[in-house]
Amino acid sequence: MIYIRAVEEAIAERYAEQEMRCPMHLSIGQEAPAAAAGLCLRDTDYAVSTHRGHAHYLARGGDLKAMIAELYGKVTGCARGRGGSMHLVDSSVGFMGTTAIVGNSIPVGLGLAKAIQLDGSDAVACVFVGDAAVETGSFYETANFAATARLPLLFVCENNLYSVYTPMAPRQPAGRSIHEMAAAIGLRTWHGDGNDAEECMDVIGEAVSSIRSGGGPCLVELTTYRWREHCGPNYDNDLGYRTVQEFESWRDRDPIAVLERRLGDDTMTRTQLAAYRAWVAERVAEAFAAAKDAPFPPPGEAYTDEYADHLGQTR
Amino acid sequence: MIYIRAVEEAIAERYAEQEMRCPMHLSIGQEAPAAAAGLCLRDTDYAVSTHRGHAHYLARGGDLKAMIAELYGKVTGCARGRGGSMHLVDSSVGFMGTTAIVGNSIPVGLGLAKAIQLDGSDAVACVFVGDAAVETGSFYETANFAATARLPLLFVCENNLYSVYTPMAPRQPAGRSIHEMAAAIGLRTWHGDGNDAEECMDVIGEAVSSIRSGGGPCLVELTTYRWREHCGPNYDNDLGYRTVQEFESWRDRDPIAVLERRLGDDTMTRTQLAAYRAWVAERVAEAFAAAKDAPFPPPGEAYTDEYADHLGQTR
Amino acid sequence: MTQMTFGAAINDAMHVAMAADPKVLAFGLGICDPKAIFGTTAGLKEAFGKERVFDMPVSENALTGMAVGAAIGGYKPVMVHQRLDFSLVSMDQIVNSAAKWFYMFGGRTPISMVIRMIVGRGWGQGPTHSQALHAWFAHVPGLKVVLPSSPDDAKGLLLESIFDPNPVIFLEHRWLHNTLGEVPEGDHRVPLGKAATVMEGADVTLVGTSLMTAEARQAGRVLAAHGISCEVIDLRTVRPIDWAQIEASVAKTGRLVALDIAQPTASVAAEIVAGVTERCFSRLKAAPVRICLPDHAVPTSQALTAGFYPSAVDIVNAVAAMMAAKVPTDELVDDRPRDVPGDWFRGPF
Amino acid sequence: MTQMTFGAAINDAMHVAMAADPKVLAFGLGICDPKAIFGTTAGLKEAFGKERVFDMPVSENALTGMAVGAAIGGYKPVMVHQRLDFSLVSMDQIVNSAAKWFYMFGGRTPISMVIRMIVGRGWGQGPTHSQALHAWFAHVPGLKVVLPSSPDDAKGLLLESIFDPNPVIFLEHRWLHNTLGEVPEGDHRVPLGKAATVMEGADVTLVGTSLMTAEARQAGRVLAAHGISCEVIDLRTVRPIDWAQIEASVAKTGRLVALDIAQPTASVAAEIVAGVTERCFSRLKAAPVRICLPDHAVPTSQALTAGFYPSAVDIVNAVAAMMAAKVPTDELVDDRPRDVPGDWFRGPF
Ligand SMILES: Cc1ncc(C[n+]2csc(CCOP(=O)(O)OP(=O)(O)O)c2C)c(N)n1
Ligand SMILES: Cc1ncc(C[n+]2csc(CCOP(=O)(O)OP(=O)(O)O)c2C)c(N)n1
Ligand SMILES: [Mg+2]
Ligand SMILES: [Mg+2]
Repeated sequence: MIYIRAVEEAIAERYAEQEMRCPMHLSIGQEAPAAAAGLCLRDTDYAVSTHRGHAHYLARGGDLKAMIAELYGKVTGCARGRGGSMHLVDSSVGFMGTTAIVGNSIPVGLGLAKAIQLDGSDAVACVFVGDAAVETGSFYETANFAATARLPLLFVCENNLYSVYTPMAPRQPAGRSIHEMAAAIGLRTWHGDGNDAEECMDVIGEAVSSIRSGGGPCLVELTTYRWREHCGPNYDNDLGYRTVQEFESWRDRDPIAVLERRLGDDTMTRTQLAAYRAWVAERVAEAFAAAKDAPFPPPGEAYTDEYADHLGQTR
Repeated sequence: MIYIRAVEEAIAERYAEQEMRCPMHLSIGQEAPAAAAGLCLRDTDYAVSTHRGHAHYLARGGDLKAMIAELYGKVTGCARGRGGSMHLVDSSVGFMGTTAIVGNSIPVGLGLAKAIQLDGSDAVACVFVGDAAVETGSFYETANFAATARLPLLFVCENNLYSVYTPMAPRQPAGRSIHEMAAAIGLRTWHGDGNDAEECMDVIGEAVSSIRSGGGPCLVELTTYRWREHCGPNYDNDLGYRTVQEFESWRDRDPIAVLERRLGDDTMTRTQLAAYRAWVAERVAEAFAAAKDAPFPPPGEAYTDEYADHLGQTR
Repeated sequence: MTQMTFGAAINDAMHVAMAADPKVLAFGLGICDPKAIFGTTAGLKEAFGKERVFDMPVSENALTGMAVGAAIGGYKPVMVHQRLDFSLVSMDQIVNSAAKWFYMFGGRTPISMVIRMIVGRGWGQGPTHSQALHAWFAHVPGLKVVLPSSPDDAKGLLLESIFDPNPVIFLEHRWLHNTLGEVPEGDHRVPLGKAATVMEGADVTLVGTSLMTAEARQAGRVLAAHGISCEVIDLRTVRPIDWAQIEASVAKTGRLVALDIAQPTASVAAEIVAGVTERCFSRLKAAPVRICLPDHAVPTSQALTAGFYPSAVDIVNAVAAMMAAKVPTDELVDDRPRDVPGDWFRGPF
Repeated sequence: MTQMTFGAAINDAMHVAMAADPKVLAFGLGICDPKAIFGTTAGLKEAFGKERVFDMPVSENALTGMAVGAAIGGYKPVMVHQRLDFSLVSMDQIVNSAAKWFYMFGGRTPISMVIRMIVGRGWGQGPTHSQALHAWFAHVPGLKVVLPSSPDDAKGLLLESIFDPNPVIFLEHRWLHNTLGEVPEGDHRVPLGKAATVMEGADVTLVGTSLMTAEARQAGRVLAAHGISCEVIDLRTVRPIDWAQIEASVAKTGRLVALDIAQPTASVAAEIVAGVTERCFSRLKAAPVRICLPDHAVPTSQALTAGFYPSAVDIVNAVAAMMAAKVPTDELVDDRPRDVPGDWFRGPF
């Protein structure tokens, strides 16, 4: 979480420089589910995510330099500059991509689960979704088929209460919970406090073991909160779509602070945390420096790769 | 039911003449839900249906002659020959159309429910669906929004156990019932024996009153069985996708026979039924005769009506 | 007449329509949020109530069908997508329901509805936030497809679309939202199916829509200064297409450059070239030319989009080549970043 | 070589592909039912098991995305729709995922998948069971779009499509399924992106695909008997288009008739006319002509479809007009019903 937070705060700080020229959806404040899932999954598992995918990519061990370079539109980016913030990929750790259409990557996760089933391995395909992605027909069709075919599919649903600036009320029936509905569709479900990293670990961990042992598809709903604006680096409580009190009550439950409090503040922990923070800061600085230094893709790269060739790509 | 059965058996008998030149999905054996819904709804309510829509159209009082003419491709057809069997419409009784893409008419029903809500009336928008239509994202998105906005929408789900020749197993999770899942999405639900017309009346009637009194959207699941092939006039038990025993056990529970048994066989009832049957036979004969006699649309009608004009149509 | 932006003109049209007819509805993702679809839906909910103006779940397919049903029920819904790309989930309802309903049920039930779709560009919108699929819609009988290029047209065409008894796909280019122009007050209408000759000329006919009309005007001015006279036709609607106006122009000029904001293959520009060739073959003095996006998905990096989008420079060059003339383009080259619509834009969306 | 139907050739290709590579999957609504997608998937489940060959819920959008995911996971899925129209619910996955994945993630992850779509016609298929939207797919960078016209090509192109590392949209015309032809045995391949000159000639170039190639051959024979020599080019793939072959032919003939099984506006036929005009303007002796469906939705009644679909007669008439010749078409006129592909068809689907 510290790592993810540091990366995203660095992005937020530098966004106004107008060098990262793409829409940017930060997970600051809601890192716990990503961090927990990152630890519960293995590099042989698959994961896909959404427009808000930095945290998932980083938590799964996606290459930091390649991500920052991607934000800067550089050829060293994980998508060679073709994708930007919403298209992160690092297949070396099974992180197969994030996409920018709500609901779009869900069926892709279904296909990865089908591939795992065919492979006969005990891997898991994890699909990160928001609370609004659950409203798409794509979510439902995927959940239905995964349940029918008992595919090793895990939904990690980060319910941050909003879809852009729209709260739940106009979007989902009052009093209905996502995980209960998902259970009725046929998924095994859990829910938990998305600002409590340990709880996230527990419930995601249980879901992952259930899937690995052939228990079929699961959904874990974790309630949490995004601190910054939906898209962009700033705070947006001035817009009036949510109250400052609401924001503050969540900020007071900062998932990093919650966990640190639990770790206690003996010297040993403090020293270790400080050292980790320093190490992270260095990695982040390095990644930004490298991204800024890196070359842009040659303009001609806009016009290549319409098709893969028969030889397979070897980049 | 007697009426619907008589019409559809007449279609089946004459289909081999190759004069009704369009795909044809008959409801023979599964008429009860249609008949019951037809009685529970009023002409001020709206209804839409699917590829298998004859029964719903007729039960709602749709014009018989216009339907048969439509099957024959005649200009006197309810869609002037442009639509065929899968596109029945009679707006004079609120039957707003059937469409040929599974799931497609569901959101249209949602819009009719929204129109009713805006009108401020106590009408109901009824959407007939099969058990497979429930698998579409379109069903789910519609149910979710109807529940959220508490729209006066009624799903009548005829669960006839098959989607074309495919049973439930590859389509929906084992042991999950449609009505239970629908309830979890946010609909008020009922289920019943779809071959028992009185039970159908009871449950659909309850749902309709609930909606009229502002109770929000409902789904009624009625389990039933199609006797003939998915598309076409014949029996198809020879294909082997379902067993003859299964078919026979359902045929033995013919919804018409079930109801007639309950009516008793005193002379009075028998006379009345015979008279009704004779009346129906006459109407059917008339409708076929009129359809056969009616002119085809002039070829030029293929090339008109791309657009409605500002004056409004007055056909 | 009032000076206002294209976005404000859209907003004005919505207010006029909803005040004029209580059957007009407005909905879409974010329509009542503080950003109000780039301001275009501002004040609607306050003025017309939450029954007629409402936000929605991310369920674009069902809600598009809802528009069809509401239209059958006598309403005139105006749905909006912040990016055209989001409408891809709703093609069944657009094509199988909205476009066909009137025809396939015998010409009795008009489907009066509008789907506004905003086309993105630049600032890393990338492959799935910048598609302009008007060619798809133009291919489908039963739809009308509108692409305004000025604030005046934006208002007039939107009002006409809302009150047209047919399903209208209304494409707004994001880069036009902040452009300024004079806009008539009140219930200002611009008819559908009529192109506009926005610049008269004798040598070459430039046919475009949306943002390309602005580029064409710029190019036309430069070319005029070098003795080449361009007629610029803004199609306004790409289904139906106003062939009479195009034909008359090409009959006069004998030369055609078709401009598009989309990829070329089976595009509206292809249609223009094909339709003109079929109709005016004997009048053509030179091979017609298309200026479209490259036939690739749109990349994200500013380094990749810098040369991706055709501009006035490309038009000048194409026309000069066609006329076997030399026209410098220096005055058109500016050093502002090519991935933002103007200085007002600071990201992120 | 074996004599077999187009449908049997598809089935053969599926068997060959699945036997050759355990990564090939097959799924779709009804794929394992007794009708086996008009016989084209017969025996697959028995031969390759229910893990690789499976039926599905009516959830075409998610299952299309599943194909993309399975492709990322190393498989080669072949999905099938009994009617192209059903794929409209899955456009997001086709366009935003399948078509773009390889490009937008930096050219590292090939998406090897095929979506077979059957185009309906006649017997009251009507407005939503007979659409041919290859123009849409041809408009989208990243897709390959194939329309075979003979059993030989059906097999060879399908095998090539399955083993192509890109998403391929494969359109089969329902009326071709029962046509007969010689088909090579085994792993027979026909390359994508190469057109076929199926009849050589000097006066007019006819460019078509799918069912229109058959009509063009018939027309070509009649015209030849009257001294007009047609070159018939079967495009085979409409993205990419084999311009070299078309150009060479038009350079020779100077005349073009573009044939399509779809409506004209922004169609592949429009692209052919536009592309040829741009490339071969100075060689053209006459205005190119398109022969397409009328620009209307397809009606149901046999009375309305009788004259709806263009045929060899229309081609003969168009070519005769272009050559200022008179060619009788009596021998082409038969009195069989125009809404069935042949006597074997008795309805209902
Ligand atoms: C199909 C589609 N519709 C609309 C959008 C615009 N959009 C981008 S993010 C978003 C909200 C997503 O909310 P949620 O799933 O809760 O994720 P969060 O942003 O809260 O993490 C919307 C509506 C889109 N990208 N795709
Ligand atoms: C989107 C779509 N996919 C597939 C089809 C082909 N199809 C026609 S009817 C049908 C089965 C529908 O089953 P169900 O909803 O249970 O209705 P029933 O036929 O049993 O009454 C299918 C798959 C279609 N029309 N539309
Ligand atoms: Mg959210
Ligand atoms: Mg069924």
